[in-house]
Amino acid sequence: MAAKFMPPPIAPFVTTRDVFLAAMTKQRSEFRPSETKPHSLVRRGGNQVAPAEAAALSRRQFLEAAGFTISLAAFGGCGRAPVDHAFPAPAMPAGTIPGQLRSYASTCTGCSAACGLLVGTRDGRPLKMEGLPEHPLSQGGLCAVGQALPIGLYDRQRFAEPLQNGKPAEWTTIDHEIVQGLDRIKSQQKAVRVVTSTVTSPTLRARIAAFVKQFPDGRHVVFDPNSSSAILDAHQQTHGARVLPHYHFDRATTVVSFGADFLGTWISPVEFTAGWSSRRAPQANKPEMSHHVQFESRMSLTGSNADRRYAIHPSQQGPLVGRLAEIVATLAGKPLPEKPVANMDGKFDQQLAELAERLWHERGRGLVVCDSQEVGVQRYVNYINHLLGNYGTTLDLERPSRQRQGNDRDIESLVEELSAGQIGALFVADVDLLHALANRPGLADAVDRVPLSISFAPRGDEFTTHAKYVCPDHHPLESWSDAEPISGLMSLGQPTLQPLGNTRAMMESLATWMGQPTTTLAALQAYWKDSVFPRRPSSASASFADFWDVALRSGFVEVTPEPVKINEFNATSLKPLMPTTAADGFTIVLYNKIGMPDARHAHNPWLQELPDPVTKVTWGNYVCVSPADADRLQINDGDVIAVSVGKDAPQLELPALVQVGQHEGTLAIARGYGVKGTDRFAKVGPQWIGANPTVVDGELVGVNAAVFQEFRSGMLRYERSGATVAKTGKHRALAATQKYNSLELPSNVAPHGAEHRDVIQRTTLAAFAKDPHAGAAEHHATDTQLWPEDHPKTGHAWGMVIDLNKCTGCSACVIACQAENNIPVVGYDEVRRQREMHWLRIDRYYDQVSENVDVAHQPMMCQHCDNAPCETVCPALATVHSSEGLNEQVYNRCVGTRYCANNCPYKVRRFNWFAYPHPDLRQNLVLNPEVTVRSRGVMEKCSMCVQRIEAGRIAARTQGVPMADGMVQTACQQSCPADAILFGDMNDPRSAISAALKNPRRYRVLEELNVRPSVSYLRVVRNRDEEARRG
Amino acid sequence: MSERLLLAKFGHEDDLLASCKELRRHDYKIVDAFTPYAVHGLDRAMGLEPSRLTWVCFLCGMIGAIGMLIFEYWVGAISWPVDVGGKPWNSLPSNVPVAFETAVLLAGFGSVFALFGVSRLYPGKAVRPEFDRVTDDRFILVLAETDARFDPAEVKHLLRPFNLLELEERVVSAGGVPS
Amino acid sequence: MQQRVLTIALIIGLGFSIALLASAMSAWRLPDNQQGYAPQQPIAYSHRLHAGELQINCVFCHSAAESSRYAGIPSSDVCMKCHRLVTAPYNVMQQELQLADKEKRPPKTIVSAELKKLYDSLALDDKLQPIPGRTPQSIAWVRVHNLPDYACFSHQAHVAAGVTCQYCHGPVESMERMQQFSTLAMGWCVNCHRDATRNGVNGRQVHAATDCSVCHH
Amino acid sequence: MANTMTQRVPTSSSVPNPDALATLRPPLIAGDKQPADVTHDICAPFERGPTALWWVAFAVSFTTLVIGAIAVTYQIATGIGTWGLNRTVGWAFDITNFVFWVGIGHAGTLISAVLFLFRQKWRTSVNRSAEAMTLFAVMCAGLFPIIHMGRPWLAFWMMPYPNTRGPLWVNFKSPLLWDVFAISTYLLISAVFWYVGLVPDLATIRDRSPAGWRRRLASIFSLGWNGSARTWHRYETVYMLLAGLATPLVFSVHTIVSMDFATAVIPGWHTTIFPPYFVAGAIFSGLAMVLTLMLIARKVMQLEDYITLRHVEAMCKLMLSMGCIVGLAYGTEFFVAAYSGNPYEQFVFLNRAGGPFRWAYWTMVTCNVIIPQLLWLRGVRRNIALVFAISIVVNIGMWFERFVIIVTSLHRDFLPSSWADYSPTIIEVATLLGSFGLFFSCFLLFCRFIPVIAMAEVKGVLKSPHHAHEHESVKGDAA
Repeated sequence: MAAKFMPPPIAPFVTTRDVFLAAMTKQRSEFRPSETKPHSLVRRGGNQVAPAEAAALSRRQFLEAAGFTISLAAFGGCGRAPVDHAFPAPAMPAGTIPGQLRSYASTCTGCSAACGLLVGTRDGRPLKMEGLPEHPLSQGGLCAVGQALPIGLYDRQRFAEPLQNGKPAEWTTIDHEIVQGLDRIKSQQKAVRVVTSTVTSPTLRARIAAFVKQFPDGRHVVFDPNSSSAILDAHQQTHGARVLPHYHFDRATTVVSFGADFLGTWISPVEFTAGWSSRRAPQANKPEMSHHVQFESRMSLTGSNADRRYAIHPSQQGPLVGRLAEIVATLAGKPLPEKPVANMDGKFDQQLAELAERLWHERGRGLVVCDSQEVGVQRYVNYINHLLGNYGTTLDLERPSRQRQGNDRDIESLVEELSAGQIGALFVADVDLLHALANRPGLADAVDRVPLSISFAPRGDEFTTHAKYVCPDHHPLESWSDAEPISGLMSLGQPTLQPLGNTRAMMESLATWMGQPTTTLAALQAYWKDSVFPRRPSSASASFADFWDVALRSGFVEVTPEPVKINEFNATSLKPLMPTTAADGFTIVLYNKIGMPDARHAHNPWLQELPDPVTKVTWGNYVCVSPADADRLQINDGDVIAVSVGKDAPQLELPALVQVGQHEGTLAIARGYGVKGTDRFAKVGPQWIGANPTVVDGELVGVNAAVFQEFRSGMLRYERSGATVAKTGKHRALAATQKYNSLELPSNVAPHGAEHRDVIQRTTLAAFAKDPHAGAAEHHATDTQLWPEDHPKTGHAWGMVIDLNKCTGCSACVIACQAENNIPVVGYDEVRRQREMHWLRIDRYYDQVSENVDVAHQPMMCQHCDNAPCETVCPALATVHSSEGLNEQVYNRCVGTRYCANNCPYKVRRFNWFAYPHPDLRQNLVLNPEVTVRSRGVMEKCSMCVQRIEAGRIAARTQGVPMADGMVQTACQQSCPADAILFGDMNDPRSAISAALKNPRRYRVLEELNVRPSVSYLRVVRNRDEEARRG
Repeated sequence: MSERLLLAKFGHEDDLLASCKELRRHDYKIVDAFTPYAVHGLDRAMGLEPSRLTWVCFLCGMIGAIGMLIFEYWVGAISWPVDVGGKPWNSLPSNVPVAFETAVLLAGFGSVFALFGVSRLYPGKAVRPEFDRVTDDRFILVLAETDARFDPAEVKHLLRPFNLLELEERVVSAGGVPS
Repeated sequence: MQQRVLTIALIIGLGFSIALLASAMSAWRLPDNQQGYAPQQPIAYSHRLHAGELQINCVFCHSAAESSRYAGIPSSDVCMKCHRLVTAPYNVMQQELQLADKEKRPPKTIVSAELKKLYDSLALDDKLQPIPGRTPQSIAWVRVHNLPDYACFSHQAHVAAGVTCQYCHGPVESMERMQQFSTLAMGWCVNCHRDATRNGVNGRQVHAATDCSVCHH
Repeated sequence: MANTMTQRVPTSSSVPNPDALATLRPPLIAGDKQPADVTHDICAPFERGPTALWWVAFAVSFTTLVIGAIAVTYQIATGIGTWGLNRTVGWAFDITNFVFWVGIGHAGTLISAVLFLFRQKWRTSVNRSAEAMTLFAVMCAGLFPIIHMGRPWLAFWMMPYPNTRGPLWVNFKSPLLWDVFAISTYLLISAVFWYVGLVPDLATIRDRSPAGWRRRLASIFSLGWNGSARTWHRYETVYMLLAGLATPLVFSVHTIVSMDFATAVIPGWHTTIFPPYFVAGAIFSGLAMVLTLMLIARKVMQLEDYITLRHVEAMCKLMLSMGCIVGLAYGTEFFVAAYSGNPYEQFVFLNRAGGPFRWAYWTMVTCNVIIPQLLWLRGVRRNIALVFAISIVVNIGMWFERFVIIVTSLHRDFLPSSWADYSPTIIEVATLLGSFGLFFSCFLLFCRFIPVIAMAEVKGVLKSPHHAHEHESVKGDAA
């Protein structure tokens, strides 16, 4: 069976034959794809492929089809290149065109936010994830995690077949045994639990419900590793419905967030970023933007973008919310019967008062959110929003969100039942129970005692090693799915590839065990026919087939939501908060990195190497320590320290990272690391005598910080007080892509009067209102030319404008660029040596390094200078200027003197220090055939997605029309959730970019060098009153 | 017909120079002199014309410089004009260094090979005439016995004051170098 | 004296060798120059017959040329569009028909050796019925035109610009076995681009850029 | 050797006492030599078998050469990543070594060519070894631009040759390409200059060595030199021409090398004073290296009479003046930065003196400016040991000068986000050592097989005693 996975034809997708012959390698990709598509795929706006044409085919055939590839068998005589075979598929369905990009509307499964997805496939291989522009939530944006989906699809470590006690087995036998086991349990009246993370798919939810209903004691337990259970419970108590409101940041003019990282990882970041940023673009004639205040103890991405950010101790969060509620209540004239908190230090009172004023003044247009897992606190949050009349405007309960359904109480009871041995059958899907509940030691043994334990995990994890059966689910890109992220918003996910392994969708597995086998597609259509079709909008056609087609083509459909019963706000539910005493010792704050929202993605090399937007550290987690504590304890970056909370919990050893803006007495550690199987990355990156392994053998990428979680009053808490810290004397340098973090030069060598570099220009709304050009750097940017301008750009002049005020630094663009441009993963050691390969990086600067730190993010890529310093110095003409203003890098001409990189003022050029390995041929299927895979010793850099420009040009030429504005979108632009990146033709007076160039906030980095970059930036504007500080 | 040559051997350059002048005063025809090192003033003493190799050098240099300038202009502005850093197609300043180097290279090689050419120096050439210690510390003057009234005795007499070490007569075939 | 003779001999020898080299030069090919490459194909497919005699349009088989980077090598089922009926050379089939008429029997299907390979690849028997239990296999054609991996050539762009197939691929309709007609060297592309921009393609004004990134990205 | 000489010429004037030397201008060549002695003394070292000292020296330098070769092989096979470079610091040891070695080369040409034009007779005893040094130094220098490439096997793309790419030529606007031409020209011209000077001496060797491989080789390469005055006459002209060409060449080469930096936008590189600054530095380092080698050769080859204290002193004075010029350049850089009002420029220099690499900067200043000031003292100039030490120090300092210019300018340039640090790997260090190994191996071989002193020229500058013939006749009979 396994042998079938690597038949000869799939040989080098990356031809290594002529690395020494100066050949850049690019995979041959003329294979016949369509057979690899399951039947009745619908191309967006395209015609349906009749099932007949798409006979299902075996993996053998797929891989064969996959090979329009080179077999380096024979050498022709006298200096002939190696004989190169072409394997056209035996039969080719109609309407499939080799090498042509096809996009399929689908739904992202990276997290439970269920954003709209556009799966770009070429020759039957899904390659590039893009946001679905029409999607009402994500609005064309897609986060880094979504972008990184495809590499997981081609992962060899995914289970290729079901396992029985860890050994490969046939489905039939496994099904037989499971059904028997279930019957036994039914007779024994034992409990059956299906544990999943939030299931946004109504069909699957219904299926699970039906499945558990067969058993006397069957329940579906929803476990979100980063749950918002408290919010749901709070609404249960205040509004009588356990729902999660749908937050509308696009409607909020004042946003107050208590620790909620809504631009990063909280509930639905892409949607929230889109909404939030829509209110961050002040115009000269209309100087308005939202006001965003953040109270948080660690430095989150959201906090780094706030207009005002207050570092607070975790124990202060509740009291502050309570205090705000109190003030707002008095403003509303409904003073609270009893003080929310007894002991209240007056800290922040004045700020809170101002804030309450503002909120009250902007009633119905404010939004208060909080990530607290304490129901009491969330009740007060609801109360505040209730008093301000935000429900119905910025919070929607009529059409609640289904993006977080987790119920921590159920988890807690499940854990009890498990340890009590009451569970008969345990089904676990898309969450590693044992990893996520590492705070409960001994749970593994409890699982071992469960008679029937089944995992649906696609890869080996801690639970699968204890599960009796592993029934691997498809990769989302291989299977049908649907989702209802917001009540009434139904979206569909369609497969873009036949399953690579002998896997089976969870839906089908459950159906089989219920004795009513069906295909997922059938199940979906059945469910939609019964419960979605009836709710269709009046405009929709009366035939289900048409309705289904439309939904499938557009990827989603809006239907009338199921009614939810919302009670009047129940003020009696408000109870004073527990008096919080700042416990001695440190308080651990557990969070999720933007690149690692949960452990499911730990096997994704792109995400592992994605620099965290705030810390800029790749590969693994670490303890963020506040500067004050670091000074006190003499801790420096990379010092390995041991963190422990008393006897019961184990102690963890991680490298430290001194994080400005973090509150004293807190330790922030990222969860989702220390995942079983991540030792696979030990050999990622080049291997040479000086190389340090990415993963020390026997260890994993990072450590599992979940051990510090704890259940408190029914909620899984992500902060833990009373922690102690000890230095181990060990040191592990952090692989950070940025070593110097401020625009302030080191004081000892800063020239007088030029201590600050105005690479990022900032101003305040007040100053901007007075003068739209406020914050501009005053240097005489000379525009005189030494030589005549004899390089006129008669045709297009490609350029880019990046709005720094919208950009949150979420790094979606970084992965988009990596996926589009075949950028290699280089591993911990290379990143540590400052040799990361990302063409597009996001510079992050802390401005005044102090208690209240100002953060700015700046996407930085090749600026495509008209007077490019890099071009002049290349002896081989390997980097030259195109007639359309692009700075071209010709890999196959490059000899690698690195002179260009030295001479680049922006340091955006990346050099192939080694031949970065592409050993896994299956993995190489993710490579974009439109972009050359660079060999060792050549320079590379952002090309402004020239392959897309060329594709657009050819398309336009074929149709005989000029290239329309917006016809070509760069990968970064397409993915940007904040819509901060704009690319276009600067010669076209009607283009969007030409308008943007006239924006008073527009400036160019290092303009004074007169290198004439084609990339412009729009100045940052913070919504504050005080005057602008320069730079 | 054959030619008779008279070879006078000295131990010091001063003697050579002096005797050289003396003999020319008595208009004896000096065929050549052989010395271990470049004796200053010998060329004047023997009445040799200044060498024309300087012109060869100049010529080659010019060819190098101008040729390269033209080539660079053609490459940059005509053959395939490529926009590098917005610089002009034909930017003279950036063409100068290479042109200069080429000039030097050609000039140097030109003059050296010219030297080898005109003085018939090539690898493995047989050394003729061979004199003992002439590359060490002996100085030899070669006289041609042009006519009958040539008297070796008189020559010996003339050269006595210049502590002549040795006088020798050789007969060589016509036109040939003394062997 | 001897020396003279030697010198003269040497000079003559030199002259000879130079002449020889010069004559040999024409036969020399630079490394990577694949011009004239005509490999043996698994099936002796004749472009002369199909494209020449039978006048089958190029894009009938290479259907992607107008719409994609790749012209595409046709899959076996494209062949079957005709060879479902034509199983052997015309005259052979004629004879069989006449024979069948004479002998008053239904004509046998005669399968020529080369076409047999095609049917095998599609797992069809002599009656052109699928052989149970066998899956169709790809035919391992040998690529004739191999551009290096770093050169991005688009058939679509050139076909759209009105460049004829023959312009690059040569008189395919007269080739018994397919061979590489042009050098496909970069200079060859660039010069054609320059010429096209100057003089247009078949009288049509075009802009064929010589920017590097047109082909190298 | 020395004592045999004193036997032959027992006059006390043979080894004059130092004071006398200093006061009345003494002969260039001590020991009242005759042409025959010159031939004899200078040919002696390679007619005798190699000394133990030579073997030791050669063993050491050849071992380092082998180490270097291994390092380079590994680097080319594995990738530039085996060096400590990163996305910000793209050059470090490689180009530092390159500039260093080119610089070393220059003094050779300077001594042989420039001093020749200035009719400095004292050059005659050092120019041969100086030129040899130039040759080997430029060989070492030439290596680095090639091995520092990501794809060295494509180095030939630097040459504008007709090709099938359009044709695609090279970028004549790139200083790196100017380098290619400058360095190769320099190497070739130096080689020719050296060889032309060698021809008469080869003839001498040919004539005095017994039949055997040495004689055969000598007779091939001496091109049938017969010492004819006519040839000498043309020879002198050409030699003068070559000297005249080599002199501007030296300056142009290092000017062009400096343009690699001067034409870049990087603060700390982008400055107009680089050409003179680099040339001065080059001559400075070159002189130091010549001194080092001369003092070694003097000892090892027992040539005290030919390389006298007077030569040493002359060299010291030159070195001192160059050191002062370099010092001035360092100062000027700071002034320019301060006066320009360019914040980036100002930062770079403050960062050099006070940043992470200040140790390198101050090493440079100490070695190149402060310590050479000792040479003002005559006592120091005449103390062989001290001079040797100083020459070594200057070599080190000049290496650091290039390191400082390259690395400190790169590691913190415009955008603080991409600031990085740099530390070499073992491979880089091995490569540097290897280049020294190559250099010294070549030089030692040169000492063994080729007259280290230009006999024909030295004979030309021998003091001519008026009644030399008396000795002559005596020796004539003796012979």
